[in-house]
Amino acid sequence: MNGVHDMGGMDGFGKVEVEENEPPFHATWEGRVLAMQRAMGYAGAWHIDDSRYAQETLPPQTYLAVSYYQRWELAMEKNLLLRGYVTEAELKAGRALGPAKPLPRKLTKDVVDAGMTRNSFFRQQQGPARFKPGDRVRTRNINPLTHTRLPRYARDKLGTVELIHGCHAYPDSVATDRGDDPQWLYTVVFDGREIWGPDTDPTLTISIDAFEPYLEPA
Amino acid sequence: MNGVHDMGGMDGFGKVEVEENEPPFHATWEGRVLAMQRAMGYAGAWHIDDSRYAQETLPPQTYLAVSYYQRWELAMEKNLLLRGYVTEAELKAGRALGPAKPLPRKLTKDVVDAGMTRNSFFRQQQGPARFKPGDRVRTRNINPLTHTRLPRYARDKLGTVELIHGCHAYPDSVATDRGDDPQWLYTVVFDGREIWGPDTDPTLTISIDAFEPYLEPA
Amino acid sequence: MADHDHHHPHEHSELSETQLRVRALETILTEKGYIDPAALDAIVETYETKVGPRNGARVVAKAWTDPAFKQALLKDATAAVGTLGHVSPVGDHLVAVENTPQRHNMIVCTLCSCYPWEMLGLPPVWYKSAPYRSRAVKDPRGVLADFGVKLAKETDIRVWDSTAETRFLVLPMRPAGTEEWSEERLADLVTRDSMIGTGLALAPAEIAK
Amino acid sequence: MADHDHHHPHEHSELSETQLRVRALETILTEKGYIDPAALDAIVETYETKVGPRNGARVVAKAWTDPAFKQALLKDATAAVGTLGHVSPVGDHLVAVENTPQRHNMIVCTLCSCYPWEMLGLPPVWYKSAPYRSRAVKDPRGVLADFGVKLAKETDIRVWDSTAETRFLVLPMRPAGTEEWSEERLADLVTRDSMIGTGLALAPAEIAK
Repeated sequence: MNGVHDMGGMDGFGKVEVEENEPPFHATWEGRVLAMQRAMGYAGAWHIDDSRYAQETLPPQTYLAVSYYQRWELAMEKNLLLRGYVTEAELKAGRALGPAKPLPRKLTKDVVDAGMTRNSFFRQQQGPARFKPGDRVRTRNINPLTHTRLPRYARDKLGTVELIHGCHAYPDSVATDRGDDPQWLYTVVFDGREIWGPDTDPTLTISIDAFEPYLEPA
Repeated sequence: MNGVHDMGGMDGFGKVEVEENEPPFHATWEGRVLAMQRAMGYAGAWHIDDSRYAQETLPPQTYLAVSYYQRWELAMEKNLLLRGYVTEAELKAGRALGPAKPLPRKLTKDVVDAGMTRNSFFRQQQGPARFKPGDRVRTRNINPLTHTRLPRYARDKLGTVELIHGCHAYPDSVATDRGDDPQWLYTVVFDGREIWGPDTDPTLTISIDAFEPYLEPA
Repeated sequence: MADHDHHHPHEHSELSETQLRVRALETILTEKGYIDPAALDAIVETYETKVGPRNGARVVAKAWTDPAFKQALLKDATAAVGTLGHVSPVGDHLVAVENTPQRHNMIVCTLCSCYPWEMLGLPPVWYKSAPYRSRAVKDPRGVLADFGVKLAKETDIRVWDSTAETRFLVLPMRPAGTEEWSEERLADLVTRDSMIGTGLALAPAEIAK
Repeated sequence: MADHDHHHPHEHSELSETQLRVRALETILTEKGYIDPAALDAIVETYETKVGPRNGARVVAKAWTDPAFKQALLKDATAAVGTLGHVSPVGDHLVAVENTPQRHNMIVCTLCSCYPWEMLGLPPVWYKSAPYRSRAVKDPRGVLADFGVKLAKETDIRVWDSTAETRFLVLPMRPAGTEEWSEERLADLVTRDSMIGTGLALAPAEIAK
């Protein structure tokens, strides 16, 4: 979806402000939110792209106004409700009111290290890779209403395949509950002028990691 | 600039909500803001594209969070400060603290009708029109940091000139204090599939009004 | 979640803060001699009582009954409207676009809130809102559904994004069963939304109620 | 104007509301049996005390001193890092990219906040912020200026937008005057920002202070 989260190339957000000696968390609740998200992910409640999609579908003014971990928390509530793990009444009451929905597993203290190791996103290939490093490709002009990882600024642009990363779970399908739908993943590099126009600094190149369905031969 | 104001084609803002029997203003102050804007425009304090640009440069989260006339009010304050008509101290004090900056004229009660008639934006042509109705054109891929009226969704797209509207003041120059810089203005129409991709409803066409510098022959 | 999902710009504290800011601004600009509060009163009064979609409705009704005027309107709307004594003058850049059984037109301003004020009065809040501005160019049928309007699948839809000082007025289709109607009566069928393209002109039965 | 221009997500009322929401959520999820608060404690503790840019710094220092390791790292960073016993395991999809006098690399995630956590710890707020996400792909030199970094005009700049599960680690240039340094000492020169590409590795004089 063309949400406000897709902000690559937007102007007006101001300078990058660096905080010196930034602590890991700015409040205790931030750590709890992060840890709950990790625990629910380990439990198999939803996929990482479900979390992203839930953030993307927050109202744009909310997305921009709240802090990073507030966004996570709001997205977690959305997924909990959407997938039937908690009810509106429970969120309102602040306590469990009914039975739990079964989950594949649970993150306990003894398996925390496992729960913090990143999953692999490699999947069994469904066919040969369509492109190889050096191939010229054009990104497709797609504007799905649902989750995608092809940013707006890099659509309908001419680029070159640089790296091939194997076959990965495809976020556009995962976040719409259509399964892993494995797809080849490539790093595709673009001249900055192709993206931002002829006046762009000629030393700039930009790459995205693009799933095969985002690409067509150029 | 690629601000959040450039929202054509963005998703996630929800349904269009219609208010039945909507009043002209929802609070007295809204009418005052509108009237002040008209009065300052008539006085020659700034151009309409200066007002737009001042709104566009509000922080994106502010742009989305405040109401329409609040945005006008904030933009008016910006232009008043930027152009030296009032000072920060005056805004803070809520009263005039120093002399006024001269303005070409003043909107008084007896000339209100004139003050409410829209200005003409026709300007003396600087040369012949480069395009004529029926011509195929491609919009340029421009991403200026300043005000432009070429929306992001319609950049680097193939279209057809449909109407020619004469020579107009050019907003990109006006809003950056480079004068009227008159340019030919065209209605350019695009197939919806050119803009949003091959899956788009084939009955959709979209037009923009494009100044000549936005276009190149296709 | 509801608390976070909805921001209300019209909350009370916010409103009174804004009221104070606007009052202060008017005081400063008046004291500086830039503006005349009496002129402001007159502007507000005009928008509240004189300007409105009736101007546009008269133009549309005239076009429905006078083929020569319709032709002139579609050729040069500014000039054509200028020939009508009972309608306020319009700016130099009015364009009228005709709805037909084959084609439906819809007007939007994605970048701000450009709107044919002289013809239609102040734009409604929805026209200036993010949902309308963002969706009209991408999903006009979805927007029409929000207005309860459903067009035939084959009808061409043309969205006009008002990106310059040109202003667009939709000439809606004349409803059936109005063959003998006077201009004045026909004007009652011409809604604001029908001239933006988010609605159709009313059927006679709809105003009989 | 200042009142309107700055929204503070961390205002007090907002904060306490959020605290209550988070506490309620943890209570519900615990009562439902989905989560174990003791496991949450352990996760928080790990992020607060164990994970951090030191992991990445060790990898960089090793690459600076061991040409075979450097070659392996640039070929397959996941495998190369896996051979180092003293570094936490990383996910399957780590890619190391090398800064040279001709080319500077910078990492961003425009769509969310993808970041090589196992190498660098939690991302700083600025990395997840709209200013960085929006500008890095369009004006990386402007972003570098915000960090006080100025590159030669001719230096190629490559921005890597982390749009999939691949994670990128910048291998910064080794500072001059460190020829005889040990890996351990070199690691002190490797800042977090130098591995994101918004900074350079420190010069020896900078840590002597």
